[in-house]
Amino acid sequence: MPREIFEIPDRVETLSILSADGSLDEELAPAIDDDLLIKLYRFMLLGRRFDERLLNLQRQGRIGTFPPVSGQEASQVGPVSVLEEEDWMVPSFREAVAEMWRGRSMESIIISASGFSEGASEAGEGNNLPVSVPVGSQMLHAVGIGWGMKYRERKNVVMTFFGDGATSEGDFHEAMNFAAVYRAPVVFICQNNQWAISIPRSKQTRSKSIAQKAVAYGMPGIQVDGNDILAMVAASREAVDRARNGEGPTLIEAVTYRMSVHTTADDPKRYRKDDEVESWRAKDPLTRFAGYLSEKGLLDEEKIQAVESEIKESIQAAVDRAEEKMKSMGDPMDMFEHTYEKRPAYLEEQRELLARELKEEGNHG
Amino acid sequence: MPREIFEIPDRVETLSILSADGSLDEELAPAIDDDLLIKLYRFMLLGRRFDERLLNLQRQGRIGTFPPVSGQEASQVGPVSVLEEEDWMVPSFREAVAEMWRGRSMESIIISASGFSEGASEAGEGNNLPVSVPVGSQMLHAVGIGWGMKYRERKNVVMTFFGDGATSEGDFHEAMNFAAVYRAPVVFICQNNQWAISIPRSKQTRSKSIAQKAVAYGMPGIQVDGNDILAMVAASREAVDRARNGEGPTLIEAVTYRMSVHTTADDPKRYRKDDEVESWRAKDPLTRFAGYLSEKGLLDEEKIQAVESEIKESIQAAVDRAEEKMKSMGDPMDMFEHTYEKRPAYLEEQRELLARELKEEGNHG
Amino acid sequence: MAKLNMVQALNLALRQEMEKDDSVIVLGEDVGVDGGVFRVTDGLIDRFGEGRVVDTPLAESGIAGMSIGMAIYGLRPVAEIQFSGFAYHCFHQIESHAARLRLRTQGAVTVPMVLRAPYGGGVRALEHHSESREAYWAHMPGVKMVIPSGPRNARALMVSAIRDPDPVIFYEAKALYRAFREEVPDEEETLPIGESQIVREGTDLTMIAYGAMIRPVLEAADELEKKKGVQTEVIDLLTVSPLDDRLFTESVKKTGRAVIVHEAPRSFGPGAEIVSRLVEKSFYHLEAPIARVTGFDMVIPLFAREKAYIPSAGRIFRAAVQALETEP
Amino acid sequence: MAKLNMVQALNLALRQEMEKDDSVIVLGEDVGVDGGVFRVTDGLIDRFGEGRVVDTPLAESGIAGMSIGMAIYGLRPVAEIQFSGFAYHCFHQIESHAARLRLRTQGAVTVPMVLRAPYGGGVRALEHHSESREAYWAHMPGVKMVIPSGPRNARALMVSAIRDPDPVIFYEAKALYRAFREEVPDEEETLPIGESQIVREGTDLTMIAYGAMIRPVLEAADELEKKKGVQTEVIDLLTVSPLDDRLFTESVKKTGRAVIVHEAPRSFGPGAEIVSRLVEKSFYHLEAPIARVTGFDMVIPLFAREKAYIPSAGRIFRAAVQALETEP
Ligand SMILES: Cc1ncc(C[n+]2csc(CCOP(=O)(O)OP(=O)(O)O)c2C)c(N)n1
Ligand SMILES: Cc1ncc(C[n+]2csc(CCOP(=O)(O)OP(=O)(O)O)c2C)c(N)n1
Ligand SMILES: [Mg+2]
Ligand SMILES: [Mg+2]
Repeated sequence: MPREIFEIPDRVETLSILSADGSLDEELAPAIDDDLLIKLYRFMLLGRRFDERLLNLQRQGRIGTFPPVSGQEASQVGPVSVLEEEDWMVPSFREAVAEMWRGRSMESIIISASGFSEGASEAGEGNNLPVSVPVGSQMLHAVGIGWGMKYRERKNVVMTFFGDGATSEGDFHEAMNFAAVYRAPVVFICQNNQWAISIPRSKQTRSKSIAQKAVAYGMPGIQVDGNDILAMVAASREAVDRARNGEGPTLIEAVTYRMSVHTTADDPKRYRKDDEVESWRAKDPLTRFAGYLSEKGLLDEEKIQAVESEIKESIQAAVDRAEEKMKSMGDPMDMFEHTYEKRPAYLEEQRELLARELKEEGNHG
Repeated sequence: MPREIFEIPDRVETLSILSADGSLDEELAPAIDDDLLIKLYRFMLLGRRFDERLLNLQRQGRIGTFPPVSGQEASQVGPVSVLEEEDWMVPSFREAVAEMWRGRSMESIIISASGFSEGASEAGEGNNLPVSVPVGSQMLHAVGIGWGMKYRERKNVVMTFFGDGATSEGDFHEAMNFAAVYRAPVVFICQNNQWAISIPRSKQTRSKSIAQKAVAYGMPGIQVDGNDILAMVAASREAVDRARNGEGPTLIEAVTYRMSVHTTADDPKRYRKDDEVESWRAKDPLTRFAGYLSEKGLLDEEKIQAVESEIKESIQAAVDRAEEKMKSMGDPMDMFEHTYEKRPAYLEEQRELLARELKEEGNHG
Repeated sequence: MAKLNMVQALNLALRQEMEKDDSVIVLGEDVGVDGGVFRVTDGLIDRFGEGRVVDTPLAESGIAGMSIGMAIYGLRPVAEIQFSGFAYHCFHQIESHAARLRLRTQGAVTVPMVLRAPYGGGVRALEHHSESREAYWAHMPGVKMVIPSGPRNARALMVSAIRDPDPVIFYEAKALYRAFREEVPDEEETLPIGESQIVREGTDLTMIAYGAMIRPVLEAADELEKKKGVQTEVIDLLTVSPLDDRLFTESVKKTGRAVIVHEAPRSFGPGAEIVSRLVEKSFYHLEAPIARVTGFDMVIPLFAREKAYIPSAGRIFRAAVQALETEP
Repeated sequence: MAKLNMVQALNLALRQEMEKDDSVIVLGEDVGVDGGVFRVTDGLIDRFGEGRVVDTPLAESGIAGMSIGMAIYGLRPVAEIQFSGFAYHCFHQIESHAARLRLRTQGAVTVPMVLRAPYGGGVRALEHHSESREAYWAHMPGVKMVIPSGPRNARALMVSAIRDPDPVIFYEAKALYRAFREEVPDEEETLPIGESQIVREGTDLTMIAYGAMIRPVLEAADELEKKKGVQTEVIDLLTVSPLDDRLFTESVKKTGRAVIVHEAPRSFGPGAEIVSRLVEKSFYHLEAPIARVTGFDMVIPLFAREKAYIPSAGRIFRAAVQALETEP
């Protein structure tokens, strides 16, 4: 070296297989059996329809604030579809459909969105963590879990989700660095949906891609068309295989789009143009995949209608179950559970105080 | 893109001009006038000798813990030498010689190391911030200052120092990202001295270089031989010029070595081999630069002796001044100053309490 | 003079200070184009441009740390943390630098910044969006912890906070943002930081509170008067730290009885310091144990249960009755 | 049975728990090869290998966040933060996750981790290396805040902390690390977390303290006996939170007078909660205002002045005399 270009050994790539116009790169297409193809489609559609129903419930005041997934179905379903049951999934807060794939019931999501802590009790089952609201904070937990897998010599992997906004948090950096240093079996899925509430991707960071941030950690990075379910499956498989084989973590940037509001408390008209939303509608992951499946002869109008009505019914059944369950929920006394395994004396005193208070309120209205 | 290598526009380079064996790359050598060359040498030597004297004082119990700079003289003096007075300097905690170049007196450093807050009062003068102990936390302040320069349309720059260990902190990441997003005129100088207390560079991060971390932020990065004062001056000039011209921040990795203890509380024998220290001694920035200056006819044995004794005297004078000043320092009542601009009532009460206490103690021993 | 809610009143304070002083800079997540998720900074970007109303990347330590640098450089940053539950991300920047630089440099470097954050429950929000942990900041020497209780004092305190030479943590009760309107004068109005106020005079009992709790406290005080003929003195701290103990210790010397109310968890909470000051300064006048009506010692529950967590007028009333019925 | 100082006693606890349970993992900056900057983890890497004694990159949030993940996975991480003054860097991880996951998941996910950190002054350290801010953690529901006062209870509490089903913040007084030795049995010994102890019995006055302050408190108590014939009862909290108020409220019912001692700044500090519990539970027995002998409300000064900041036996003695001289 007097003055030379520094050779960075870490590769950053881009991947797209089924493009927005429907053309397919046969060579790159991952092998997926027909049942799984249909299952992928069903969950993506479920994500979309569940969103619509929740929006509806929210507008009626029957549930509280929630973050829709619409537009991001492929970037969520693709990655989780390659996990084994024993693997772990560490979500952020916008992964309803990934959580459902991993076994979380629709009613538990509705119950959570209605302000009942009971909704999160299913999370934590089946090697999935619950929703994590503080942006970027959960990736480190995935690293700890991955470290544990290595320590216990298990051939498992842990997958964690986060947004483009989350990459600005210090915890993203620390998680990526720790994962690389310990070669922990972690797959980092950044859903770059172009927005962090009102902040566009271009104001979040000056780097040309999120994927290239992997270079800072000596980790492979790949930028994937996040609306292309085939590409998401292919990239995720590769990353999961690498992790499982002891070759360490990978950063996957899924380039996608948040087609709806940030949460139901948000008004995107204040900060983004309809044009932009429209241009992304043309890249919709669902229609693109439906087209592919039709070409393949796996889907036709009738089959689509069958899936639609099965989904509609299952959502309705979940809403009914949730509303039924919630009738017997909400006893305020329950709040005294689960701060510690054993309640300290002063919390017991406060519990008795609340019991008296509720009785008084009952008496005096 | 079906599957392609992602083209990262941000360049990462390496730079070395005066190599350890004394050979010089004439083409790359920066123009530095003779006076400045001698000044650079004098300060580098001052850094080394001041260290030695402080170590001595510390062993005698006359001062407290301090972090030596030995080995890193070029990577500190080179960068600050290209700053204008109006520019800002935001140090970490190991930049004694950079601080001295910027005008901090030796006695103030001694006074600080003796546990007197009075030692830091000079910091903050002349557009320099005081020592920052929490690793990595100060870079964000540099970004805020740089943002301010841009806002005020001043043609100034701010330079901030930190170690290889600091690059693991979340605040490093946030500072780099903010600086790049706002194109703030910040020059980031990472002194990669191979160690963070007992943690070697290789366990700090898996990336091949620190310089390549710039890629994550869409910022240019350069890995410089940090024991080569000419290369440090050249790279710093370039980065400062870029910042001054509104082209934003740069990351400079100065590859250097901590030749001494982490601080005087540390015992490096526990974690590193003498061999390693010896191999770096061969790359000593001082002997290398002295050789160059001798070749150039700017230095000979006599001149070296003159500088040595001038430095020795000035250090002795500073020690004397510090010890003289400290005689009248240490009134505990002073601690009630400077928590807020105006002392709240309860602090005034506590102040009176301490005054009574000190009187009591005086009475009862 | 216009009738404004607290969001509008804060917006007015920011706008006027920005007009008066070009060193005032607003920054934070979504404060620019979106006008803040609660609209406190609404319209400022149109008036002052994105050079002064700065949308930041999603990084709280970055926001706080950059603000510290701005303040050092001579600017007056007003940084928003989107919810106080995310202010812990920058706890170290505030503790290690904002709160200490004055001391560290013997007054040579100061950090006149404001860190705004919505706090508290009552708006059916998600987890982490309803916290009331002002005690963390109150225990931190070198910063000031301010919490207004209505539109008018919010505006006046915000102006004072911006002009304050020291770092101010400014918590805004979400439950008050649009709860009611007050006349807020167009002309400049300030309120001294570090001074509490008597907002209702009385002789029988002293209630001490701040922020969103002032409303249920006043309601309880009215009930006490109506139902029991009790005259309650109510003190609004306005500044939690540096704590002004003058008014409330004097008041309790007169009334002999005190009820302290906050939404924050009880143990090691703000009320404990108020109790201690009362014990230190009004001990011989106390006729009954001081009562604390507070959130319970747990994370505030999700919204289906939060009503039972947050002190209500009824709970305050009953605690007061108990304090009054206790014989000295 | 051997005479150990606190560093050795903690080392023994770690070593024995690691031997007993392979889910116990030690991690942190410089805890491996270097054995920790205070040598608490000395030799563990030789015994258990770098697979279980893990040197981490320099990132406190990373250490805490990774520990949370490890604990979720079923391990028992014991993480070291090199100095408590740097624990603020991971405040959000502890507050938002370690303290809440049990509640968030209705008990399905728990975080049995220990976060160790040296705290307090008295060792001529640099800025940020002498902090005593346990109140931040004490106010955080869901975590426990433990501070031993000597080698033997340090060892027993560490064992209990490692086995505790909830996250424990474990502060170790630097001033005690090598201050004295005690007999520490080789056989397993635990101490219940959440229980205080009477370490000196008395009838005239109650002193409440913990950690490094127990020594000057005992010294002052001896002086009181010698010079004034006063019998002081001394209570060592051992756990700051969940606060055990049983012993000290009972004690004050007997003595009528209390002096609380901590190194932390006074306002909104740990002492305030103790005062409040006394007021709530021992009010009618109080014969004098409760005294707080504490650090002043400022950042602890650099070492040339720290002695005047930290409560001394003399200052405690004088506060006690004052409390005793006050007529009821
Ligand atoms: C630490 C933290 N800061 C701020 C917020 C408020 N907030 C919630 S979501 C969000 C934007 C997240 O953007 P991104 O990471 O891109 O995820 P997306 O919402 O696009 O899925 C913000 C600012 C938060 N939840 N946590
Ligand atoms: C936030 C924080 N964590 C830990 C420490 C303790 N500490 C002081 S210096 C240091 C190592 C710093 O390494 P590096 O950044 O490489 O700087 P160097 O010491 O090599 O100059 C550590 C761990 C600290 N001061 N601040
Ligand atoms: Mg996003
Ligand atoms: Mg280093």
